[in-house]
This record gives sequence, structure tokens and C-alpha cells, in this order.
Amino acid sequence: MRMTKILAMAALVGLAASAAWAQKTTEEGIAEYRAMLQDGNPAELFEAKGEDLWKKPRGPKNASLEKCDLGKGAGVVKGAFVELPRYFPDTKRVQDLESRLLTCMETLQGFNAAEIANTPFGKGEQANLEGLVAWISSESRGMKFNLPQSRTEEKTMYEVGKRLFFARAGTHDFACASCHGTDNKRIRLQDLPNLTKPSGAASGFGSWPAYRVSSGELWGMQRRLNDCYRQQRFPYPRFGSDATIALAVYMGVTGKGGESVAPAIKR
Amino acid sequence: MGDPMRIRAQVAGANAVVRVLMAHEMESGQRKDSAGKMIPAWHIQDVTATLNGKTVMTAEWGPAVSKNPFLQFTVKGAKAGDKIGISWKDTKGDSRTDEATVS
Amino acid sequence: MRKPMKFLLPAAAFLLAGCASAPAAPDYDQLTVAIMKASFRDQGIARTDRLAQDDTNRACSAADVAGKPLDEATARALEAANLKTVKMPLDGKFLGDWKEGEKIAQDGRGMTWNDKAGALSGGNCYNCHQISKQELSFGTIGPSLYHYGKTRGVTDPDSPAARAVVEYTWRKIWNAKSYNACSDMPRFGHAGILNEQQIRDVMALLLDPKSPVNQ
Amino acid sequence: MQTRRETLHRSAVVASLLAATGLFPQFAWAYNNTAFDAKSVPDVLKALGAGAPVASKDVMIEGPDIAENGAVVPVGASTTLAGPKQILILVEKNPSTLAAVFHVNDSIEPNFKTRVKMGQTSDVYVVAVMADGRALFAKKEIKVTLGGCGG
Repeated sequence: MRMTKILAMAALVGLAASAAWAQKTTEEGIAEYRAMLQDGNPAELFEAKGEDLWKKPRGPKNASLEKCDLGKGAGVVKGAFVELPRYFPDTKRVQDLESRLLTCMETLQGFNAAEIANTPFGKGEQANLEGLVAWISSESRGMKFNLPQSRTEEKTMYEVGKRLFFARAGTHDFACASCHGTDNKRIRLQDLPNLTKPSGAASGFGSWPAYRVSSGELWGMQRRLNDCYRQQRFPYPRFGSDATIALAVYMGVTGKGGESVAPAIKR
Repeated sequence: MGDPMRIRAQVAGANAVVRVLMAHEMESGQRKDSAGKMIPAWHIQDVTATLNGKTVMTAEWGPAVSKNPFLQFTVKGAKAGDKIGISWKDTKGDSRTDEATVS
Repeated sequence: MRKPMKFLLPAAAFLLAGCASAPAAPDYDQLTVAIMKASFRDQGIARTDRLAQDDTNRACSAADVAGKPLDEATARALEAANLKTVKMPLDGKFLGDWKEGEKIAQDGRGMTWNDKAGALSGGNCYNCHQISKQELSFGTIGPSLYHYGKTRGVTDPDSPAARAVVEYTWRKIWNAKSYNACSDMPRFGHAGILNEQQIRDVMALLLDPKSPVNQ
Repeated sequence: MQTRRETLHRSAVVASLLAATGLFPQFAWAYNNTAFDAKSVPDVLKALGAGAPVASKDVMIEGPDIAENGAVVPVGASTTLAGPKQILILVEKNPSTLAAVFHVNDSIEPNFKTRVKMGQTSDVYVVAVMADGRALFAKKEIKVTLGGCGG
């Protein structure tokens, strides 16, 4: 009796060990695949388009975006991305890159921001936003995230973002934290960064905007969060809404000091 | 005319390594739209590379080449300052030509 | 001049402006609820009523924000309340077809704003669990379920000896919060994600000695 | 220093000038529809006028063992053989087997990298077609995995 139990245990341990080995090679295979994609990221195509869109006079006012203030003064692009979202006195709002671009497109170029916010991803001016966020983020590549937290509004958004991150709801009781609240977890074969820790938040938050291999599209943080909420079985987060910006503040502040690699290439 | 390509051509010994990204849907003809209708195939089918205007490579592609295609190849004897040209033509007859300087 | 950012609802704008000028620490919980309400809209079957939290989700979310687990008494009370929601199969049949169960375990679709009302949903099981040995693409959020029945000594799921394991597994799938108030696992029966027959099929995948899970 | 946009703009101008002078090549050859419609490795080779495929250690395929997404699978195709006419990339289990044909001459190395779509786990072939019609190949199985979340 005792003997059979020991034998059974040994068999189980053996199985577990071989399963772990097979898993290791799968993970190595995936790492190899990702490494092969690094050279030649199609996000570059979007960056080139975005730079053009920034400098070209467009919209009802036939103006470029070159006077747009992304937080570091009118027209300053370098380093702006790693300090967003932040508070803007003119709109009296904490804004992320995408909602700030809408402000500039409305005030400088005469576009209707609300209309663009309601346009489906990848269509019309939303497609142009993809290029803009790709280029603007690329201008901060290699710089460290340093979101300002000096203003009450910015601290408030961090606190709200933290609560949203842990909010379980919807048909499946999912919160952001269900998948992104623990170290070393995977969904299927995809590694899940722990967004509650500095390193995880830096790598998770810090690789968007990214070229999505699965759809062949450039996704900004707004679209990334939108699809997270879709898969969480939540209702639809409005483009540029305070909930999405608060979450970005929570992740970005948590990831302070991490290096921006955006726009990255992702599955 | 499609969006511009990104071409990088770098000297490597006696040769130049050329990396190209092309902006193209590369629709496979195997997918259905949300209404369940087949989306017709639409892809780059011919690619040509030139060195200082002289053709050095041609390729034929099917719909299985990935969206926003990546291509890397090595041109013999290309030096810094040489011009690498890339042209593509797709199944709708649309085409695009871009050029880069070897560095 | 046109007012920028028209899509920001006035309620949230007011709250944010209000709290910015308030000297005392704002009530972040209340503000979060208001911002959530203003930020989401209905899309397809995914309506804003999904944002409402029941007692379990509210208590677990608050515990997560605080960074400490629920106190014993609250956890036990919530588990008891969840256990009460479990419906056992009326005909006493717990196991269906493991082949169908495997399909449900693989399927991650259903109940998003892209899905149709009334369409059958998948179980999402492989997203979080290793199940059969053949599928290499599995998640690790939940424990491995490989050899689930075998390691629990289930040789005949209909036998009295297997009864306790079989009933526990049914309850766990129907309402995972019955045993762990803040489990990450969805409440498949309770939330109507899977129907009774689908749960039988997933049960068979885990417990049928013929299922690849137990080979 | 030029900005990227200016470079692009300039190169487009230069290119269109070149095209106008006829210096840029026209697409003179005929796209081989029969080869791209073929459903198996032998049928592709037949359509290209090549012989039966023979395995060769002088032909190399580079690719991952496992692809996280079948929409983009990096494949490298090369040979150390002298004087190949064409380098092919084939995915056996795709609806159409042939993915790409590269025509080789003395001006370039027979060494290409690109990315292909794979509908499912499959053998991927790199074939070097020689001047005399011999078809030499290397193959590698590439596994395609299911992504997370399912939808």
C-alpha cells in the first residue's frame, strides 16, 4: 500500500517534470519567434505617416499640429510621451496622448473632437491618430517614464485608476487585476505583465502604442484598453474617457523609471 | 498609389543588406467580412529591386505574404552612396516605387 | 469658441473640478463610481448595467485596492451566499460528452459587445488552465487540471465513492465563489455563461476516465 | 540633416522621375498564376517547370519552431549552391501552397527573409530551383498556436 503510493507519487513527479520541460521549450520557441520579429517592425510605416501628419496643414483651418502643446510647451514632441497623461490648464483635464491630440486637432485644425472620438478605430481621422501616436511615441524611445504627480488632479486620477484596475464586474467578474495582478502568469501562451509592480507596469504600459501582428494595425493605448474591456465583458469605454485616462495614469505612475520602447511589435 | 515604403540599405562588407517594409493590406481572399461575404484577394504580386537603376532582383508574391510585408535581401558589390530602388505592383494594378541611399 | 472635449460628460467634469478645489481628501471610491458611469456606454449586448457590482465583487475589489485579503467572517459569509445559488442537475446526471467539453474548454468567445444575444458562449478554460496534455497553448492563472479525475481517484464517476468529488466540481464550475469568495474564476452557471448541458460536458472532460485529461 | 519625411518625399520625386525616363524596370515577366493556385509542393514545382524535389543540406530554411501568431511567421530562405535561378517559399497546408518566388541572378545573394501567413501548423519548404530544373529543398515544421482570450 505504502509502496504503491510512493510509486504513484514518483510517477506524478516524473510527469510534472516532463511537462515543465515541454513547457520550457514552448516558451523558448515563442521567445525566439518574438526576437525574429524585432528587426523590421511595421510600426515604422506608421511613424513616417505620423510625422507627415504632424507637419502638414490639414482640417477646416488648414493648420499643422506643430503648435500643439503636448505638455512640454507648444510644438515640443521629444520627451512628451513619457510624461503623459498629465494635467493641462487650458482644458482643465488630465489628458493622455490621444485625448490631447483631439484637443489640438480641434483647437488648431478645426476638426470636431467629439466626432473623431465617436469614429470607429482604424477609420477616418482615427486612422490618422494611429500614425500620430506612433511617431510621437517614437520620439521618446529609450527615455524613462516620468508622469507628473504634483497636481491634485493628477493624484486623483492615480487613485481612481487604481480603483478601476481592481474593479471586478461584468458577466465574468473580471477586473484588470484578474489577469495583470500577479507575477509570472500567462493567458494561453501570452505572458501577462503584473501591472501593479514597477517592472511589469513599465513593460506592459511602456510597449504601447504597438504594431499588432494579429490584426496588422497600429494600436494606441486607447485601443489597447478598449479591447481589454471588451474581453473583460465590460460595456464600451468611450474614447478618451476619464476611466481610460485614469487607468493610464495608474499604470504609468506605477511604471515610473521604466524605459519606453514604443511603438513596439506585439502579437 | 500606396503609402511610402521604408527602405534601409546598409553596407555589410562588400555587399549591402537591404531591409524593406511595404504598406499593404495583403488581403488573402480567405477571409469573410462581418456580413459573411468573402473579401476578395488583394495583394502585392510583383516586386523589383534596382541598384543605381539596374534591376538586381525580381520576385512574385502570393496572398500568403503577411500584411505590411517585410523583405530582406543582400545586393552584391553595393557601396555607400549607391541608390537602391524598390517597386511593387499589386493585383489591382496599383504600384509604388521608393528609393534609398546605401549608408 | 467651441468648447473642446464635448464627449466628456458634465457629471464627471463637475466632480473632478469639485474635488480639485476641495481641501480634504476626496472620496475616491465615490469618484470612481461616477467616472465609471460617465466613461462607459452600451454597445451590443454589453450594457452599462454590467458595471453594477454584487456584494461579492464589491467586497473583493475593495480588498484588492487595500492590498489585504477579506476578513475570515466576511469571506465565509460570501461563500455561503454563493453556494446557495448553485443549481444541481435535476435529473442527477453530472457528466456529458468529454469531446464536447474539450470544444467548450477551447472556446473563448461569448458575451462581449461583438457577440449576439442568446448565442452559446465558450468556457475560456484553456486561457487559464492546463487541461489535456495535447494542447500546448494553455494559461497559468488557474491550477493545472491535467489528470483532474485521475489524481482524485475517480475511476467510476457514477459510483458513490466519486460522489463528493463530482458534486464539488459541479459547484465549483457553477459558482467558483462558493469555495473562495475572491476566486478569479467566473461563475459559469450562476452568471449564465454556460448552460447545464455545457457544464455536464466540461465535467466529463475533467472526470470521465476516457477523457484525454485522465490518460 | 534631413527629416524622414523629406527623405521620403525626395525619394518619391526621384523615383517618379526615374520612372518617367523609363529607367525603372517595368514588370515585364508574367505572374505565374498556375503556380500560385497549386495545392501541393509537387504541383507548384510542375507549374514552375521544375523537377521532383530532392532534400539538400545546401538549402537552408530559417524560422521559429513555434509561431505566436500565424498571421506573421518570419521565414529565411537561402542556399550555398552556385547559380540557383529561383528561391521559393512554400507552406504545405496553406490553401495555396506557394507563398513567394524570388528570381536570383549574379547581382544578389540567394538569401532572403520575409514573413508569411500560416493557417495552421505545417511544414514550410524552401526550394532552390537550379538552371537545369533540379529542385533542392529544406523543410521545417512550424507550429502555429492559438492566442489568448479567444476573440
